[in-house]
Amino acid sequence: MSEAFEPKIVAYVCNWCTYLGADLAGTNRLEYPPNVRVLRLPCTGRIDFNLIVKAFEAGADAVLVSGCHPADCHYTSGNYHARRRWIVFRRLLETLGFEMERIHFTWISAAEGKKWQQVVTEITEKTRRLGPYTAYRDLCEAHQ
Amino acid sequence: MITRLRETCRRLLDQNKVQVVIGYGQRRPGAAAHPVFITRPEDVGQLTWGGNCFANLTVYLKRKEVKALGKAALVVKGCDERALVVLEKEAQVERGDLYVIGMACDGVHAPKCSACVVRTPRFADELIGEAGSAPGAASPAAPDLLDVLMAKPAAERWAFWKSEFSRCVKCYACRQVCPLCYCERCIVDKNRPVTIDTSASLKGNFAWHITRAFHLAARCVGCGECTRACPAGIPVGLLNRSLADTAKGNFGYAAGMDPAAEPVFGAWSSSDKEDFIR
Amino acid sequence: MSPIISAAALRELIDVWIKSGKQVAAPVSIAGRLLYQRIDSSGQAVLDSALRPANSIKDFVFPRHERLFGYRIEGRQISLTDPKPEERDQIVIGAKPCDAHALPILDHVFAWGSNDEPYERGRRRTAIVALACTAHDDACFCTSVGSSPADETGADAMLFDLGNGSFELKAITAKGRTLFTQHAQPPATEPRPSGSAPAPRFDPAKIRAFLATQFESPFWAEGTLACLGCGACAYTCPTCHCFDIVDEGSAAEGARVRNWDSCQFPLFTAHASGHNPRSNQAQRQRQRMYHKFAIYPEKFGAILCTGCGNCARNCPAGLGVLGVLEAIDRQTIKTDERQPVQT
Amino acid sequence: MARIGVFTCWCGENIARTVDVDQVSAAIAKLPGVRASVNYKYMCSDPGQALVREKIAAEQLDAVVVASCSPHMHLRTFRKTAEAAGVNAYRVEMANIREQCSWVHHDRAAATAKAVDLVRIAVAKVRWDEALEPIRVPVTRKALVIGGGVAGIQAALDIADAGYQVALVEREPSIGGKMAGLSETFPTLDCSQCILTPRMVDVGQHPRIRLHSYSEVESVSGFVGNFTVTIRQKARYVDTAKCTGCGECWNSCPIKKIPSEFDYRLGFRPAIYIPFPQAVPARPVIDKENCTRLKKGKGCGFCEKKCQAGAIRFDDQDKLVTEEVGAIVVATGFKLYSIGKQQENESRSGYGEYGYGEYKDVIDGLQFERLVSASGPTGGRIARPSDGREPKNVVFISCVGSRDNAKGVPYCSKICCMYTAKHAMLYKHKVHDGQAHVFYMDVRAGGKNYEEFVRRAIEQDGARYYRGRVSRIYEENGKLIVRGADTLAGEPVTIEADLVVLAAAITPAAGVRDLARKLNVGYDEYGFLLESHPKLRPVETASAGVFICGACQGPKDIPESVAQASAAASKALIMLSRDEMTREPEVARIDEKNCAACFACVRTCPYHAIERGEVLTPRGVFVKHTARVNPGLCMGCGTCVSICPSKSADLAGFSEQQIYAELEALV
Repeated sequence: MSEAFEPKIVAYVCNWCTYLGADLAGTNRLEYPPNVRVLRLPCTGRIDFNLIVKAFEAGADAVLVSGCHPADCHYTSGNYHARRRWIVFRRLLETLGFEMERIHFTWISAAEGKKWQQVVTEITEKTRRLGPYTAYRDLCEAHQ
Repeated sequence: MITRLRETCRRLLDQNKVQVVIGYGQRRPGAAAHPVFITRPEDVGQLTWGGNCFANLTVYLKRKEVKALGKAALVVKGCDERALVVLEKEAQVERGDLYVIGMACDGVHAPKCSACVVRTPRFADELIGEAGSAPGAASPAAPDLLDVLMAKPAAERWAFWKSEFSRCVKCYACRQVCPLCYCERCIVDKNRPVTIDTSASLKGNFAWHITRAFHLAARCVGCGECTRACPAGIPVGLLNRSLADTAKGNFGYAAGMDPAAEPVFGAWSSSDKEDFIR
Repeated sequence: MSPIISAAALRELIDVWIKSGKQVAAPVSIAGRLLYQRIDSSGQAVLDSALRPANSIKDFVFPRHERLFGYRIEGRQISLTDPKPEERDQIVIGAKPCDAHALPILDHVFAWGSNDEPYERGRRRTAIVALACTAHDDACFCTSVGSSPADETGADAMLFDLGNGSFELKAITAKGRTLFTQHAQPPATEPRPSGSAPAPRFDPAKIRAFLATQFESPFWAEGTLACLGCGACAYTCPTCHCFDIVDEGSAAEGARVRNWDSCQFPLFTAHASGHNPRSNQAQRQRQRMYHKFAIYPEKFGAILCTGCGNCARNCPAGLGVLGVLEAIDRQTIKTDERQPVQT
Repeated sequence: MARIGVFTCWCGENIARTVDVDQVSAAIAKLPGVRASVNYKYMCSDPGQALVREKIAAEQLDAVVVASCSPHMHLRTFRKTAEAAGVNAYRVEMANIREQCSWVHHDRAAATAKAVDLVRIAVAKVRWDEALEPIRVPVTRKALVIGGGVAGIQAALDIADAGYQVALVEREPSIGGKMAGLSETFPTLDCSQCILTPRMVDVGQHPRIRLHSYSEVESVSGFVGNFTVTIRQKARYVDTAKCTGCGECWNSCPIKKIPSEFDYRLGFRPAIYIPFPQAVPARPVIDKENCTRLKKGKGCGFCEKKCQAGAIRFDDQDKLVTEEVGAIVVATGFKLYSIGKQQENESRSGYGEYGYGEYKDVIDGLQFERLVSASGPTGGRIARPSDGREPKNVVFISCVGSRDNAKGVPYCSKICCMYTAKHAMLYKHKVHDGQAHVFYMDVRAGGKNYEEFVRRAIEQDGARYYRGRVSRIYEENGKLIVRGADTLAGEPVTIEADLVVLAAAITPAAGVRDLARKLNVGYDEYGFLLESHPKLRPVETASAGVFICGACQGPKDIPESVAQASAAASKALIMLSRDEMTREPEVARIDEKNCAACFACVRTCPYHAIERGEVLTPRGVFVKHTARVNPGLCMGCGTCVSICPSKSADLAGFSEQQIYAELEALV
């Protein structure tokens, strides 16, 4: 991929842990690449698989889904329900031959500003190496 | 068996235990059996049974045109009956509002039969035929399509589905024949917002088949009707099977087998695996 | 007597067409079934006069999914862009007569009032080389709707399988002739095999009579119960041509597209208010029958059906137009003699 | 078409240094629907907020986006500002261009580009924001307290003293709980009953407390602010209204030798009895298992004859009464881990080798409390249950069941170290020539004056402490042979004891799991009720309007239980102090027309906020089943939206339409 390529990364994060973790990264002035676009949702339980598909349709080169660690969910069990969905959804993506290295799941607590910085940095660099997700973009451009 | 079947249905209709029998009929010898809806005792002669009864008739329980006929007697094979178990779990059928006629099945010359796990209906109100005819083991000759696919590198799997889905015309036969696709209005038919492009473009087709498969995850009973119904010959059922494997592997759940088992979704366990979560 | 062409020569010719940049479509064997597809080498084409593809050729002149124009909103500026028109010549080789026959029937509606540009362009650039049938299956009923296994209607050229690895070639239109000009073959010597015609499946007169008088008949409810409301019949029918127009994309950028639609879908007639004038499957099936066998003939003088049988072949409930027509045919027999099915 | 105003903040230099705010305002001004796009030094300052209000008025804005800091910082602020100017508070969005942009990026061009994107996302979202009104839920200004131990008593009194009605449900014939049976309490050694009974009397006489003693919670329906509780009042066979508590009945009862539950079977009571003299209410109950008349249906009846008030009711039956309450406080307390051979839970092997239940003189801590209590069966004289002789050697064993994965429970029961020291001390005070031996694992004496207390037991009252476990106890010519180890001295220890006291682990009271299910409150694997946040919401539960305190939440001593009870009471009071509660309106809703009634959402909802409902015609004819959200219970997590295949469930403020619009804004 050319140097010019800057990946587009969509991050679905829960309002109570990861979003605050990202805020903390800011408060501590922890620098990371500007490629990620955060969409704030109440809970990982709200993050349906369709949103992930839609993000790739919208041209995302990678998607990050992040919420509260197990047992820390603001809504007691939203993240557990989400985790179960992801287990099955990832299998579906694997069956389809989806590029799994473009979808990332993390638990990042309100205290883990550092982890947010690391995760976003690593995902951005990794996706830079992978280049644009042409396989998916082709679907969206192809018109038979 | 056919005679016994017809007698049973005549009795049910005569005594007005049911108002309609949903069963199989046949127009011409050699042709595949087709669904028939018998409302008059004198018509039970149209009912048939045999290796050509592919269709999963439980799908008709969701049709309002059929519901309107009154209480139904439904002819099911062991595999079809699993759909009933799920429908009951999901509050779609009141078992009491239904008379289930189970047919002990020796397979219906369909690919799915090689992987059959329940030939003999287990919860029927009346079982017709010799119970316990054992499921035939998967024929070793035919390599399993899913295994073959999963053995390939991701890029090839993607290419495979790309070419398969390129033939999809969005006729929704896969949805309409599915007993478990009973939404009042399918998400693909909603346009505020548009979750799935209605176009039969690759984009729209991928979004549709991903959604369809996932909505049936840990629900699909593997009756194979979606694959049978696809006019483009797309093996859509493969996706469902793949997810059924995951449900079994991760949660020990097989849809439609154990009426008491807790569904995979809507529940959770603190020990669910998360090796993929950082 | 028209010339013959060997299968080998025909395949060479197909490859020449492809190399010269023409789009070529033909029956292709996929996952154990025959489907019309675009091909990039003659080897993919299955030119078997005994087999019927499970889809139709309408996809090549009236695509399932077609971009009408693109839109883009920047600031307060809205810009529209026409898709670059596909002008390449296109040849459909090995089309069944019942598929070819469908195109002139469709021409009526697409030229009705104003010309439908995309359709007209598709027709203009496409040549149909039909292959006469030598066999039929349980779903074929061309003879019941006034067609035949060797019907030349709608074809630019006809091929007749001589059964000896060669075809008799009959150019019908100028377009057809130009396709084969560089081939000066000797004329056929052996007689053209007569296609095996399916026996009549119903009495068209009875169907007309029934439709004319039985709009309110309880048959429509009873006879269509099996229908699951999918679009398999309509989308594989060579003559069904209903479409839906939607805008696809984001608020900022996207396209207005035309997609196939089916009168068997509840949404087809659903109003924004929530009211649906065709609220059950019986009404939808009835509409389909009337459209094909009453309304369209009245308006355009042609039945909207070529008897290809795809509706019956592809119906997961074993119904299809044919199933309904046969049931109607039984209906009109006054004395109620349903004979039990022998198995 | 929405009329949107976008207000970009410099946050002094914080944003403006790295983000070109003019460029942001200019870029955003081009978006459809944006009627005003301005920036200012400090949007949250008074002039900044004034600017927002002016623009709203000038441009008739109906939606506002503020691009500044985190919504967690100022969303409330700007919602108020907008509302003051006539824009619905829920049509305000924030773009976080400080914490998540200017503070974490240095490249000005890139940061500005990202800021523009973030604002475009917010604009796309606000376009679909509906005008919402806070949900108002009426509150029944009355509380239910379950459990009449010291925690329940404290909570009930606090709430009642604040001026609200309280219904207090106690399973036993009298309130008082475990504390009523204690002798003295650590670390001050003040008499338990002396400090508790006045509180019990307060409860009994309080004009705003209705006491349901000898009663249990049968069922709970409704939701926060609006619970309907059905209470089973067990047949008492005594008309408490007529009864004067004179005592003629229990004194006349011919059946006297029934082991007393209150004395943990160390003493006796008659068939008609009050558990202890200071019982509240001071009204007896007849124990139907042992009453001749109730067993035979005839005969005896002495109590009836003796009763001047005619309060005896042999035909009495269980009664179901209902209480309408707005808040519920659970204070069901604890019971001791059963240390005998027979276990209520086969996963625990128990401590058969200690001979509890076999040897009369092996007793547990609560029994010892009765032995030393002035009001106890021995009148405070320490006597062996077996022969009534005064024990000269007493062995106290702590951590019996506690901190023992193999045979007991892994957690520390917290109070045993202290009461064991207290026991050793009280014993020495009464038996001056006696010797107390204590086997312990660690002495955990965290707490005001606790460590000092333990040292006193050892240094002043000469209790011998052995760091080690006891392997076995057996009887040998009238003595209990205690075989253990002193791991500090590194040698085995054998003591010929007259009495052995086992400090058994603390476990939740019986039946707490059933109660928790009735209340939709979670519990851990031992049955301790779960608080909704271990640090910040220690007395709240996952079930709104239900609070917990005391040992039902975990092992606690009296001061902690009382403190937590007051905490629970104050939480309940916050609710009761208003006739209606307002809740955030960003909750789920069901499109009932399209709901297929599979009820996956009902299974999924963490708050049991979705119910099975029916759609009826205006005339009341059944049309279809549907799921239905109770906005009084929904917390707005949106898990139901994800599980709903037809997306008939949606979440206000985070609707499908909004999230897709946000995504499109990225293209």
